[in-house]
Amino acid sequence: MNEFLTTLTAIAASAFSPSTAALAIAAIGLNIHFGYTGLLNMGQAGFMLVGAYAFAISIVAGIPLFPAVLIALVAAAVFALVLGVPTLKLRGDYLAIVTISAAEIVRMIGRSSLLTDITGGSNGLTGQSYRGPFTDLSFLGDGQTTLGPFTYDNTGSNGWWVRLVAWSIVGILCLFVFLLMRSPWGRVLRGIREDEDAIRSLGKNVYAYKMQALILGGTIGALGGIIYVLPASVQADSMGRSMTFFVWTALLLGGAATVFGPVLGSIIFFALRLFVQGIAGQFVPDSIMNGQQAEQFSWILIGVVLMLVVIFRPQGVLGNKKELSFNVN
Amino acid sequence: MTPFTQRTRTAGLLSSRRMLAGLLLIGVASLGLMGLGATSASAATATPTTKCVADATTGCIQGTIKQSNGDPAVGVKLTIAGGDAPETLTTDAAGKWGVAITVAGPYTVTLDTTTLPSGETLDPSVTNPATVTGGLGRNTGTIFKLSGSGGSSSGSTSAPTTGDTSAATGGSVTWERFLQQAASGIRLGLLLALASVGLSLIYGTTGLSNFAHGEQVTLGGLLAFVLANQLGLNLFLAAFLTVVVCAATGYFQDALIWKPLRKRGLPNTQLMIVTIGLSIALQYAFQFFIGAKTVRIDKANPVTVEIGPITLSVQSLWAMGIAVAVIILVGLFLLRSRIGRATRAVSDNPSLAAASGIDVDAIIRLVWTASAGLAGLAGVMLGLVLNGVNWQTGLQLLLLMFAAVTLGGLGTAFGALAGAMIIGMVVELTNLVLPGDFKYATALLILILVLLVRPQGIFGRRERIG
Amino acid sequence: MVVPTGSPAPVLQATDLVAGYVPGVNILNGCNLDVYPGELIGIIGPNGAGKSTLLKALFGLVSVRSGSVTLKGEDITGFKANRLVQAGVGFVPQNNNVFPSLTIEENLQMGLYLRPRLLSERLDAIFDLFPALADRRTQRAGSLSGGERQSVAMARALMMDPSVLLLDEPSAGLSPVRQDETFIRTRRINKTGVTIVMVEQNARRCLQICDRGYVLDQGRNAYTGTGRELADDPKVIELYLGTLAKDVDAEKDDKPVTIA
Amino acid sequence: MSTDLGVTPAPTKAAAAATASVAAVSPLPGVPKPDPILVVDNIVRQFGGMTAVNVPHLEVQRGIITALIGPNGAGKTTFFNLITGFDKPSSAPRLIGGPKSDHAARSMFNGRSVNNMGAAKVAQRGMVRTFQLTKALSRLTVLENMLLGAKDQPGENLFAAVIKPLWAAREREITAQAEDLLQRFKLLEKKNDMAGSLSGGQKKLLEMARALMSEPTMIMLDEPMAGVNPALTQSLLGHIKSLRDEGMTVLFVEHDMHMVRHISDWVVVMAEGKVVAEGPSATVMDDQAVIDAYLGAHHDTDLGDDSLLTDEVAEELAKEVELENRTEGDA
Amino acid sequence: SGGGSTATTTSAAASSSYTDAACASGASTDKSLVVGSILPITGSLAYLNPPELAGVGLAVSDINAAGGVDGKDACVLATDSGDSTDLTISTASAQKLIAAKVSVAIGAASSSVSLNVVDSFASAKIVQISPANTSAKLSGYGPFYFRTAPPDSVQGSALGQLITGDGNAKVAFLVFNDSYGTGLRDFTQKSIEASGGTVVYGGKGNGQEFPPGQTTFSSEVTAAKATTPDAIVILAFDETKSIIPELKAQGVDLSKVYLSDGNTADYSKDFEAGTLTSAQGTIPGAYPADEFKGKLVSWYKDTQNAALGDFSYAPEAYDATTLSALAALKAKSTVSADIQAQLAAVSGASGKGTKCKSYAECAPLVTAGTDIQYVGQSGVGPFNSHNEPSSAFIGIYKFDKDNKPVWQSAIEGQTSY
Ligand SMILES: Nc1ncnc2c1ncn2[C@@H]1O[C@H](COP(=O)(O)OP(=O)(O)OP(=O)(O)O)[C@@H](O)[C@H]1O
Ligand SMILES: Nc1ncnc2c1ncn2[C@@H]1O[C@H](COP(=O)(O)OP(=O)(O)OP(=O)(O)O)[C@@H](O)[C@H]1O
Ligand SMILES: [Mg+2]
Ligand SMILES: [Mg+2]
Repeated sequence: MNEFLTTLTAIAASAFSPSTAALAIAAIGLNIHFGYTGLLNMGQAGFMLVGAYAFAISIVAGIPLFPAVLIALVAAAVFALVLGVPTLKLRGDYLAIVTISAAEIVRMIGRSSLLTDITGGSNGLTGQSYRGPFTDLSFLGDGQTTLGPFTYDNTGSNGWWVRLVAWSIVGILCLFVFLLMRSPWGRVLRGIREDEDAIRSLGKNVYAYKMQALILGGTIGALGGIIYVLPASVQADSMGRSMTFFVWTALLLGGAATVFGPVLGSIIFFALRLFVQGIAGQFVPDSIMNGQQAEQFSWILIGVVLMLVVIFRPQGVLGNKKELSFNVN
Repeated sequence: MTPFTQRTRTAGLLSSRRMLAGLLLIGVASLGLMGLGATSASAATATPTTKCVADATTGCIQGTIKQSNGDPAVGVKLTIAGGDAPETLTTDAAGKWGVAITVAGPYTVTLDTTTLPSGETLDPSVTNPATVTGGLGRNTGTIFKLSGSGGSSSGSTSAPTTGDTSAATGGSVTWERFLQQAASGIRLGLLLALASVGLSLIYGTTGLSNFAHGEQVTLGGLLAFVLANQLGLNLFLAAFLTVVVCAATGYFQDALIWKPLRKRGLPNTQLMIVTIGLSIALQYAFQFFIGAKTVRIDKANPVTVEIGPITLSVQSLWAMGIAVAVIILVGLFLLRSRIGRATRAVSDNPSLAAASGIDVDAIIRLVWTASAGLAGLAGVMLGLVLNGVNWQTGLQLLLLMFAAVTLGGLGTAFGALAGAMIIGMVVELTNLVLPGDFKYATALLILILVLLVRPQGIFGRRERIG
Repeated sequence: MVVPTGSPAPVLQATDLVAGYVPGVNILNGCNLDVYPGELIGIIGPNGAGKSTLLKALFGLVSVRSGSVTLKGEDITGFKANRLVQAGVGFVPQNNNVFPSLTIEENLQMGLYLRPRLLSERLDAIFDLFPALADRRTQRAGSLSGGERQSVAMARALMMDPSVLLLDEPSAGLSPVRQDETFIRTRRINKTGVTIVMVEQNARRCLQICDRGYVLDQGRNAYTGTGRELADDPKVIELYLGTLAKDVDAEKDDKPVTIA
Repeated sequence: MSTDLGVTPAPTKAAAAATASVAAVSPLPGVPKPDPILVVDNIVRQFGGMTAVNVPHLEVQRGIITALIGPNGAGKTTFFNLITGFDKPSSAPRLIGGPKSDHAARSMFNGRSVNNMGAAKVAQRGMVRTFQLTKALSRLTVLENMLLGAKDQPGENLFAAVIKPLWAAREREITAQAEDLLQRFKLLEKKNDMAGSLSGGQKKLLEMARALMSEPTMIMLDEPMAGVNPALTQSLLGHIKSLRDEGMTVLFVEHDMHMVRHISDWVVVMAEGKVVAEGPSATVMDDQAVIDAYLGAHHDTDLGDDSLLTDEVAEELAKEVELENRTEGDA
Repeated sequence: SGGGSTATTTSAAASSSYTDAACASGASTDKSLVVGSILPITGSLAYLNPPELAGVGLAVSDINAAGGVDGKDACVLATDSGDSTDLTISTASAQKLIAAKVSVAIGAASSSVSLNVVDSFASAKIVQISPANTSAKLSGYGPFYFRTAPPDSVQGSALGQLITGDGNAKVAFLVFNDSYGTGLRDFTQKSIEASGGTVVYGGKGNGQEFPPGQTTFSSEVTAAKATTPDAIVILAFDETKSIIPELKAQGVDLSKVYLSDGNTADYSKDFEAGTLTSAQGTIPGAYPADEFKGKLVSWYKDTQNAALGDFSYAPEAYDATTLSALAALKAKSTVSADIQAQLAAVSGASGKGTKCKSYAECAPLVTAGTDIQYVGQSGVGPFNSHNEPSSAFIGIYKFDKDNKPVWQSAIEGQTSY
């Protein structure tokens, strides 16, 4: 029972951890891409990485916090632009491959030993080297605060401050997306998702809208990247393909083209992982599997559970099942 | 039994048996050769006369002098001064010299150039006498490089500067190197093509991007490991069984997962997430059952053949041959056969295909089975050619496979071949001109560039509007 | 010619069919259809009445929620489409009725998927019927014009040499000559003993050639009768046929337009 | 309702004016019109070796209904694609190796050049089209589909989008307009349904209504009534006419001759990519060549007649079709 | 608690059986030593977990056999560090260890992962001791970060000297592009160049490293071979298994191949006999640890029910655990912050401590208040001001005909920066 409580606490802790928020933010960005505009961006982690690098490198170079964030957003916007100019004319599946490739290229360049002086190469950049200006901003002061079962530093590297900021950003973004998507602008995006040519025939500049969506979602992704590295460190590999997959999974778990879907999806994604691990750890006796096997087994289960969730709730928790039926023409 | 009857009997056997025998023969022969090589190598490094072992109270100043052709330079005299007392040494049969010291500090090592083997001189870059800082509990040394030509031992003063002067591409770019790498490129391309055909087929028929395809490749390699290495089955038999089992996994996967999901009309994006889940589950299943280490299907060292300047292993040649044959067969099958046409029809318009009397589910089942089988075959051959498989071999190649498939135009078998060849070549040739670090990145960049010029892929076709 | 009801058993019969796409929404609400051997049945009705849904339900492409479909006395409700093709049922859908990335010839070959041995013979026959297609046999169907696609779709269905043929708006998008030809060909095929059910928005033409017609509205049979009866029924005219053709013809006869 | 369907309404003043505006034009292919809204030159499109469209010169008169007819595969849809920016003429001017400037494709719409212009821009200029194979925006509701058609929406700007008051008024306006049109197109009950769930004919209707939402200067309809119930067609034709009367130019492709005869002021006939005839509808449709090549001998006959089932008739029809093919064929 | 053996008993230990000392929930409340581990149970470095876990587990077992810490048995709370492609795993595990208020966190294996969690541990004032990190980035990162892995400078110089001492003037590197590979490469290169050798391939700043996850090595091998090196150094982990046959296939003399601690392992099951004969490698450690290995194997067999074939970083993990227990003993507290204060002392930082080799041997000394220097299995010296070993022994191994590394000698080196 005690064990179970520990698991529950851990799940709750991870549900509002900064990385969950970061994933949620990235998923909100992806939602604009895929959920609303239908852009198959398989490189959202690339946007996160660009944002994280630009942010961390700027701060290391001595640029103050807000300009550094701005630089990160601009960098992501430029990345989106560079990526979008040629690729937004491509058919969806091709866009997917191009974006996943571009993200991988960013990662490989970032971790290349040739750029060790700037990006830290395979070591990445340590959190200490860029976190300062952010923690300095905290008005929570030093010391620890306990809320329920959770005790964290008020400011610290991974404390209440970063949680507060991260989730505030999530909240603001949700509101922002809500406002955008109920507007005619959002309607055009959804129209593009359905049939570009039809929208073009109605006199809308599809290319410009797609670019706006790509840039908007990309910069939001970059924001996610910043949040992701604030309590940790910048590691090129950590924002690679698996991260993109996680963002996608979170989005579809929560429900694409819904405002809160990405957020809920991220929470569910991490909670599910911990839950399955906790359960598996508890119920698999040591005599059958050792620690390592049990851990691996729990990951097998996570894979399976993920499949099952999508299978039994394909539209996601918040999605509208009706919309699925017209997906195939 | 007379030789004659024997011959008639062999003629009746499957040709694969004969190939197998041939392969075995070559293997045995090369084993013998290698044994010879090994003994001679160990003979060369045998018993140095002076052996110094560094410990807390001793340090070693030591080195090996080699002639320009790599043979040890025997009988070269050196004087070591500093610390305790000057000492004169002669290199032993292995060209080694060494002295134990008990005091840390700078030592001067002087080589008596007159004792060098005839025709050898000190390389101009070497400082003679050389100063080394000896320390206790460590080895210290200096290299006296010899050159065969009559270069003077006079002038040079400074120690050699850092690193190699050649460009970031590393080493000299020679024709031999180019050809060798091009051959590796073709080999990688073909294997990649074989691995991606299934991906392309599944995409082509169902529109699904199967992110678990990499794991199907891994499965092939790991199964072959279990069968050939663990259970000791003959390699060909193991490969055959692997393909059969892998194909079966495709069959049951479709029966248990994909068909029911198709029935429920899940969109492809959702299915894609399901494949990601499957991929995760399979990856950890591999770790669970086989472990995270790299395993080798065939413990034996590769037996090589030289074709001009190119050295390739026999297994590579086999693998390339099989890959070409299989891809051509699959391609022709799709283009020419009735089932192949049905496959394309299903990919175009499943409900109309059903209305034409095609059993859509059966076709898709066939595609899954074939894809998994082909992936398994590719896994076996990749495992052999790349000298090992582990739980993430396929995963690491998946992006290259997607790139290949896309480059060739989504959903066509020959497109996958063409795309894979380009990707394979780019990957293996990148380090001729760019830092090798970027070899995958370059391949992906090429993909992006090609798509800019031909947005529909090399073999893809544009759609009509309206 | 109307086959007297009650004589031979219906070859295709739908009883109280309820079917739909989205759970909870029924598109067909108890639809009935009896098709006797050798009949040519026309189905007309407003847009969204459920005509295509009915054909799809007969052909097993829409899930039937209640009621039954029988073919030659055998219950075929829920059968997979390919089994029906085996049983001799042919179907030309309203939309997406060609394989766009296959060539014309391959499209036709798909029509004879189950009996590939007859291929060359049937192919010649069909190309005789559609000479335009013969010239372009290697063109991909996806690049064809709307009308050309329609011809390919029809030709594909004829390749199978079916005993029961379900046609969903075969004349849509065809030029007038080809429309006429299509209708007349349909009748000729019917006369060779093929049972045909056709949905048409070219209702007047359809009622001209069919033996019996059904008017569908909101997923139910609204009117049934011989083609002539329906074509002359003022209610049917007002609600479903319109008077345009008549008006125009009248107008043309009354006051021929002269060029100034 | 019967008023809508009954006898052909007496031609309105505007209608008469429209007819009159082209009355003096001689019925020759490529003839200049008194007040052309669209003028195209040297529009050529080749696919491989086949020339799908080759129109040296064509003018479309402002404020009338022009029908574009012709056999299947004549190049009508391709022509639409070319002038609306969805496809590029093979004869389009290019930086290198393009055609000489007087042979290069040119198109003027409403007095301004629309050469090489993207589809969206062309539409913004007021030339809005529909597609033969419908393009419904499946996962949007019918109403949303409609609203997308409307022009001048401040809310379609990313920066204004977040602030509702900036666009709420216009939104109300176009919603009313949309509901009005939906009513007319018998789609009002479906307004909150997903467009993907519409039937084939309903999608056609929606597409047409959506195009009308933008209140275009010129609307180009590609087989708008194929698959639409005849009774509904009839009432919609009335609507199209009234649009013309309000000044809209209509160019439409159609195979339904009754409809062409009923509403078009001018007819352009295409075959094998070329404009082979044009003129007032009655003139063109009584032209023996057009009848032979396009309408066929039976277009006025009752096909229920058993005498039509003889082999001779079949052969005759085959010949007619072949004639059409030859006109359309590869030359 | 295990009925294990002390380090003083002989290899008979291999026959006695161990039991797992996994922590019961709430172990932290009873003030026993809770050894948290954050090791790659899953992911691309998962093959490093068994030896490292065995090191930790065996150490705890030995500690408990010697009476535990202050009479209370120590226990292990094992968590997964995953790999650098999914840092959320290590983040969650770190939070779990922090929530459990462990006395020490042993890990991670990968420098990237350590960098991800190091700040969290530090801000929770929990000592983190990595048995395998060698990245320069982590050198002296903060007061709560320690490592027992020998710094690259020591091994690099030993390896470089080994290479040049054999008369190899032109050296090619095949280097895995992570902090382990590049860090070790940099120091090895430095040492080679100091002796007058040159690096012809794979040197610093050439971008010729191969990234993780690469599966094909033919072009690297061809390129390296084209520079006609006298020796080839492979600084990688498991990839080595694919690289060696590729070298063989391209006709490279494998007796001129040098390996390091990441890959000097028993390859008798992987390669044909004779493949690696005379190739050499370095592994930190003062002496051949056959007995220690035997104990690791049996601990792993008894508690994890699986065979242990690999020993990379097991000694370092063992030492990290033992050191923290000794520090706890000295601090008379199992609170991490208190342990942190004593770690340097028990490692012998004063330079005057009595040398002792195992917990059983050291514990009584500590209890008696004697200054000690723990000389463990990995041959590392006392912690310096960067919280990393100030010196280390590096063993030199040569492969025999069965592709097994055979201990030749050991040299001790000082950490330099
Ligand atoms: N992308 C293409 N590739 C090859 N041929 C094409 C392509 N697009 C159109 N065609 C050919 O060009 C010709 C003209 O086609 P188009 O669609 O313009 O005809 P249409 O007049 O609209 O006919 P319909 O009345 O049947 O709709 C046809 O023969 C068609 O096959
Ligand atoms: N895929 C679908 N999903 C949900 N509802 C659908 C779908 N297809 C059709 N419907 C609904 O079913 C009703 C009947 O559609 P159906 O296609 O059968 O009409 P129809 O009689 O063939 O009309 P038309 O003459 O326009 O082709 C329509 O009102 C539509 O709303
Ligand atoms: Mg219909
Ligand atoms: Mg057309």
